[in-house]
Amino acid sequence: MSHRWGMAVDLDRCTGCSACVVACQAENNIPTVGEEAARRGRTMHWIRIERYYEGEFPNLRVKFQPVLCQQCDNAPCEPVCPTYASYHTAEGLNGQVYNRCIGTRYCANACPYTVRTFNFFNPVWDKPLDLQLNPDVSIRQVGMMEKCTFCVQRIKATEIQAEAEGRELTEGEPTPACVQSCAPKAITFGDLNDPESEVSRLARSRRGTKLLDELGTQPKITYLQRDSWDDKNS
Amino acid sequence: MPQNRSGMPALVLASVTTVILCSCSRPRLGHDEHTFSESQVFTPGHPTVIDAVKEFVGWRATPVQPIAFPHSKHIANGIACNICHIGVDKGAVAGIPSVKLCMGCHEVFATDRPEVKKLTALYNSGLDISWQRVYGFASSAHIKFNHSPHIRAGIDCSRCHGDVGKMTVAVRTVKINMGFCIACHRAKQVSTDCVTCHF
Amino acid sequence: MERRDFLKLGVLTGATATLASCEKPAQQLVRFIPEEDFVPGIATWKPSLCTVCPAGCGMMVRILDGEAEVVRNGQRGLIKMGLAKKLEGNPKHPVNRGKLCARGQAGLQITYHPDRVRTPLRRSGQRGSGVFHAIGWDEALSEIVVKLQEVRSRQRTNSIRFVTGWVRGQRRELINKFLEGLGAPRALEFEPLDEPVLRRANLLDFGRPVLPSFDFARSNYVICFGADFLGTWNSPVAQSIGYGEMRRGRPGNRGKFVQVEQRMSQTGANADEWVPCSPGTEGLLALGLAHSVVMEKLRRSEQPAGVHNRDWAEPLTTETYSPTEVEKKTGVRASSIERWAREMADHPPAVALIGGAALAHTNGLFSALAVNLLNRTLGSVGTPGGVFFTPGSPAIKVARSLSQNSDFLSQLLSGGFENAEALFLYKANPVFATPPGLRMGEKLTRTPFIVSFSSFIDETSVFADLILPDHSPLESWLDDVPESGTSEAVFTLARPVMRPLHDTRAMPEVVMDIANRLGGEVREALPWKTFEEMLQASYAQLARSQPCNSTQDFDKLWEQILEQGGWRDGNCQLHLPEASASQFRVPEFSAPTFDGNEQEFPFYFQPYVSGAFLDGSVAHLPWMQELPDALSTAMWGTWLEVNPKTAEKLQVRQGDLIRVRSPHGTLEVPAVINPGIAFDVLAMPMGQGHENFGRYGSLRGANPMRILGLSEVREVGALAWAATRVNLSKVGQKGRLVLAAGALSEQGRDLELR
Amino acid sequence: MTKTAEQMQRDLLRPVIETSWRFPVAVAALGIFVIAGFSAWMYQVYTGIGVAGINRPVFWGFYITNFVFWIGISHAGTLISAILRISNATWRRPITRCAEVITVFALMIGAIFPLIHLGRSWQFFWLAPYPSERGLWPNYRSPLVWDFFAINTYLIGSITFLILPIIPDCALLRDTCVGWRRKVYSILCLGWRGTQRQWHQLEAAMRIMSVVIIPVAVSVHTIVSWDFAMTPVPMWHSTIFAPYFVAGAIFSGIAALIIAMAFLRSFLHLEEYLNPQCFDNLGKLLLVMSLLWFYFIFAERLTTWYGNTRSEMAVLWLTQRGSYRGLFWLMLCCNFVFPFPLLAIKKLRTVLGTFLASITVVIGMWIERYLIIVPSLSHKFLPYAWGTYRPTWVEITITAATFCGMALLYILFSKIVPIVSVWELKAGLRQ
Repeated sequence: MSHRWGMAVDLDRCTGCSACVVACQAENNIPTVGEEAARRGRTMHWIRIERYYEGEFPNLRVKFQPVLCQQCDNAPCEPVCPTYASYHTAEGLNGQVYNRCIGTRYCANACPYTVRTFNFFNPVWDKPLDLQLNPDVSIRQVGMMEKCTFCVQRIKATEIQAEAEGRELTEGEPTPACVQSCAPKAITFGDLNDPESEVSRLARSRRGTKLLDELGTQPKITYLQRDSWDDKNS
Repeated sequence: MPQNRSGMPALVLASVTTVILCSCSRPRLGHDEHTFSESQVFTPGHPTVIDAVKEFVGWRATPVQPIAFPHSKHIANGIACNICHIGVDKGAVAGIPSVKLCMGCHEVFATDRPEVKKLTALYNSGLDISWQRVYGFASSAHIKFNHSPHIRAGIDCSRCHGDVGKMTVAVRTVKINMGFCIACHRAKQVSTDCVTCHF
Repeated sequence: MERRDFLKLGVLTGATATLASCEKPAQQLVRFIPEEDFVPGIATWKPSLCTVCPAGCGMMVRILDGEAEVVRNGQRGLIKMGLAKKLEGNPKHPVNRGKLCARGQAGLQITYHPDRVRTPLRRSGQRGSGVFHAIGWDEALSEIVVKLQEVRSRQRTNSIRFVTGWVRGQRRELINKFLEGLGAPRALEFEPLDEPVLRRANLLDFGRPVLPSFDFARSNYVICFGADFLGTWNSPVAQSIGYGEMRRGRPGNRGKFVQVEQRMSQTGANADEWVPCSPGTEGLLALGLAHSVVMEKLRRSEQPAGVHNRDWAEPLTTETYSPTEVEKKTGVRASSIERWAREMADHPPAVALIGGAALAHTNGLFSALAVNLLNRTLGSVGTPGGVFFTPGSPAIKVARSLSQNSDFLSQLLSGGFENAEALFLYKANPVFATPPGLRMGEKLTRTPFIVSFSSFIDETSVFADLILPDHSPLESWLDDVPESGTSEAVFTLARPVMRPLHDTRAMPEVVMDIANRLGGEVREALPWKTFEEMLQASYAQLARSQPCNSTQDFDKLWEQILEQGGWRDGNCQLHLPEASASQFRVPEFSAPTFDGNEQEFPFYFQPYVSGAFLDGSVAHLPWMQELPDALSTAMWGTWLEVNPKTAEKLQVRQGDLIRVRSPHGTLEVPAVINPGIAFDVLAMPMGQGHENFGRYGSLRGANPMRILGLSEVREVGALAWAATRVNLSKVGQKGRLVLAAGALSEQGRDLELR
Repeated sequence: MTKTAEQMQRDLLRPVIETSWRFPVAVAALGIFVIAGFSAWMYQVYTGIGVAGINRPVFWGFYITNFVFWIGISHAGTLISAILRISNATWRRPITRCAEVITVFALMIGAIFPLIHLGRSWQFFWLAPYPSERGLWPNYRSPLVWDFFAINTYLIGSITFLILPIIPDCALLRDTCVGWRRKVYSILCLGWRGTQRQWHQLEAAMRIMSVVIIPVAVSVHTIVSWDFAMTPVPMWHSTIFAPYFVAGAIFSGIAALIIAMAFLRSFLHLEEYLNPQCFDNLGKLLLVMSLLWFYFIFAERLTTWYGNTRSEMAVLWLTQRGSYRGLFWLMLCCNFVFPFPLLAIKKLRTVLGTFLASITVVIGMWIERYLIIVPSLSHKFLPYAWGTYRPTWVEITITAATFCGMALLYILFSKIVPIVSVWELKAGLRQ
């Protein structure tokens, strides 16, 4: 049975602690760009915690919303790429083939979530910081678009492992770095093709919403909204 | 994939760029772990412009090994590939053995041979052999090749590496480009999804 | 002819001719024989423990073979070695259960930091000039030995001082033994993240000076006074796990969370109700709540839980703590106080906690005691869903928590720590993290001999005569005993997960070496060759000790402990000494006092522990510098948070450089408009403004400590770091401010900020 | 016209045969800028696209603005001259060639920008379909690939359209000139003898081309507009874009033509040929396009405002009263407020008047392209990811260089070929 990887983010559990951001950075060889580039808005994080204020002091509410590639079923980034660098993989992910990318940046414009990051220069690590780089993930070069891959290297590794042991993947594997690191368990990852999986269950939740659903991109990430305490208790 | 970037315009642009830039060639660090530069930073960029051009047209220097290692002899003596390339059936990397492994046998065997003497000398001075890559992909190919599934699928080593068993020093006989991989994957009806290898 | 060959030809004839000039032949490095065996490309996970903050989480480290540039007997070369690639939580560890916070994961960069001290250094320039030169270990050690012998000969060993950061477990034992052996006073501890006030309160109320743990997973109502318990406070990972369960772990039952603070912290941002009260009145509010809770329960004529005799509760019921009275002082509406009390009574178990700025006022102790009392009234002390203390285990004799009488800061405040002959510094950076009033720099300049074990040249180690770089945590033997965050006794133990990259030595072994060279009592005090031996010796008690013993065969036990990254003592259950009524007196409210008069300095200045840098100890890590702050989304600098209305009044715009002046100094920082801060409060994150902290951390932003006064928390002698008043003026230019967020609100009504 | 065919021929061939001191000076001056621009590009290729001001979320900036702008300019000639040829307007005769030349060069320059803007320019040829052992082809669903084909078609078409009517004039030059020029032109004129049959073939070819080129021209800017309209970006994803862009293109094209003519007129002393009447007629055309353009932007803005979707309103207000308001109102003035009186009032519709109007229009249209691209990208759907854009010296240099490049090419061309078609004027005389 083929997999359809999906994710559910429970905004009621998310505390905005940013552990996922660093986990992703460590796992996927995401470079730091330095103060000047950061000011230009050229940070490379694949996942970001969006913070929105609602209301005014002192009646103020804050919304933390982790935003990463939504792995849309109907992705605007895919048709616009002239070289198929951005394409739909067999398992329904929005693949990004770095070596095929010529850097038109068209996909990034088309992406309504602005989750695609671009290598404006060759990334640089001061030695020996390069020893921390993960050999399972390729190091992108100047002029290439990149984005969240749902830790495809982990998916592949577990699939190969399972195949070697001649078994099916079990619930809870593979686990992307962000999911692994999330202390309040706000992020759940799994196979949407399996109706019993945790992620499918959450995707059916009454709190479930899709980010910018009105655009019809059919994201594979479900956001579970937090509802106020008072409507449930007392 | 460096090979087969066709089209004269490409070549023209490349050469023009290089010609222009040779004057202002800023030293960049090689990403290849075998090269070493004084620079204190690491980047996937090409060390020099000419490296970029070479890779662009898929032109690789033939490696010169520090020790003339005779594969044929070892195979003939019934030493299977995965005895030295231990990783090949376990994971992604086949691995190139360190001098330690060599000395495992050569402390006693064939100690009189000149190459083995070299080996021993190296070992005694606490140094390892700096083997040069024969096969392997350019970093800009962004390929994450994994040996073990291929071994499990019963692909013979020689399919991609030539009949090393008959060679002395391993030389590149098979042109491994994407066409080569795809052809086999198609024939065997296994996934040709880009993300199978590129991520 | 194939196309490719044709291209080659083209280049050969065309390009290369012109290019031959700029081809640099790739220089070969020698390769050393690998010191370890591994299957190439196969990752292994090794247990270790996180030393970034005092929470004491367990880690799993992903190890893969790679090629590192190292120096072996004077020669630079490459070596294949196992390298740590990623840090994750240890699923078996009861504190963090497989999770790890952002800072903990970034701890990886400490090992690989380009500005790590790679060899022993001796100062060659002026004190604090930062001019050092490399020396050999022998040379360095003999120099220390000579110095110590000289001091010993003059009978001045009592003036040898050892200042450490938070250090628990056998390292601490070792340091104490060393000092005892020398006849020097016990080590002083300097930990800006510590909560001495809370320890004191818990000592008074529960007879133990330790930080509390919370069972959020089972509580239905949490009210928190100022503690950023989901971000940086106490044991954030453990607390976050509990919080997640409290919110959504129990179908159909979502716990409520109320946060009381003047500046909305990352934790406060998650609250169902976020309430500012006037600074320093948190305790009063707690008493007000306790009052209402008791009244509520009395009204329902039910025995207030955990109240055995009513007389101690009597003083609570007086008018002084009635909501209306409390409203006058705290500025929190009486109606909401009553409502919360009702809700808490309706939805037990409810728990209260306090920390951060709330305890950093001059009346911090009162506030802490008040919150303890509230918990007491709620009947949530030592009960499920309430507050409890992580039990100690008799199995291993080991230092668990920072002790009261050895707090370095209180010593400094009380004018102690003068005329030290020799000073050892380990994991402490007091020069950075103390107010200027303490003249830490001068004191160090006057100290004749300073040895630092720091891995980096920071504000403090820059004063050292000798820097003896310690291994990075990943390169060393580690043991720890988490003080809070778990319901069972835990001993975390880990062996090095990778070989040292540089010419460094483990601090314990250096100390042992010194002791050995000194000879005499010191040598007897530290009979071991290596730290590993010492650890084994201490864990040998485990095999012997009957109550918590799992297996007799020590070696097996030892291997098993190392393989699972520690050992948990299941037999030691939670036990909380039942506090007698007399201990539970209702604390007397004393108004907080502030440094600087109200007219000249109209604003309360509130530093807070930065989510990325904590007290500043991880400000040198690029990942942390580029991590957008949870609320301001700022990177690579510091900022001052101003309420929009206040900013409007002063015509301060986002990013304007502003001058903050206190009676003790001024800072210039860019302004961040923060809707979540009281009108009369200015908040600023700690951790930046390093003069000396590697290429990423140095000369960035400003350090709020620089303008703090020396007011103390009454009856504790700790620094009241939230008790300073400031004023603010525009400099008239833009500051260095980098924001990740393009807009404040989801509607994006406001124009872009960047 | 009072002039005889001989005088006419002399006047028109003079610029080709005689060289004044102005020529080398102009060429040198412009050449320097062009070289500067090229080196700036090479610097970008070497150091990385990041030397440009683009960022997240504004991934497209000056380069794409210039691309759209120049492709727009290219609609001057071919389209106009084709229409005029078909409608057989006699006043077209002196201006058709200036127009067609603009088309070809503007198109060439415009087509370079997508390459300059690529993150990895050296891989640009992956846009083209060619067989490789990988079995990989371009993604035909991508508007960028449509561009690739549309622009190439248009380029080939307009080059043919330019060259055909040049042949007789080359023959004329061959006959008049001596020495090396004679040799050169005898090659260039492709063995033109001026036989009845050749004239017929030429006429026939021109008739066909005039008809064929029009849909091609329209298609090109339509597809350029679809680069934007096909993506879900606020204010981009609109049906009005195709006609809006085409109209804008013709608008800016005519303006460019008028400017070019004004210069030629004064520098090459062609007052009698590029006479006020041409300017007057073109002025009228420009007026119509100005009104049309205003109608389009009005319609676009009004519908957006009525639609009142959050994301689109963000962009609308950003341009109209946000940080881009200055540019927005300047654009409106340049494209409508200034030119309208200059063109509407007969007294003002002089050579100078139309010239000034055209200058403002060209500026205005460049700003319009900029305002279409940048604000929409800087304010996409998630406010957290909003950003801003500032160009760097690299982008500015390259942009400036292309304008100089245009002028340079134009000058060089008018040095080789009479910029006013001699035989067509003669033909006009005969009637």
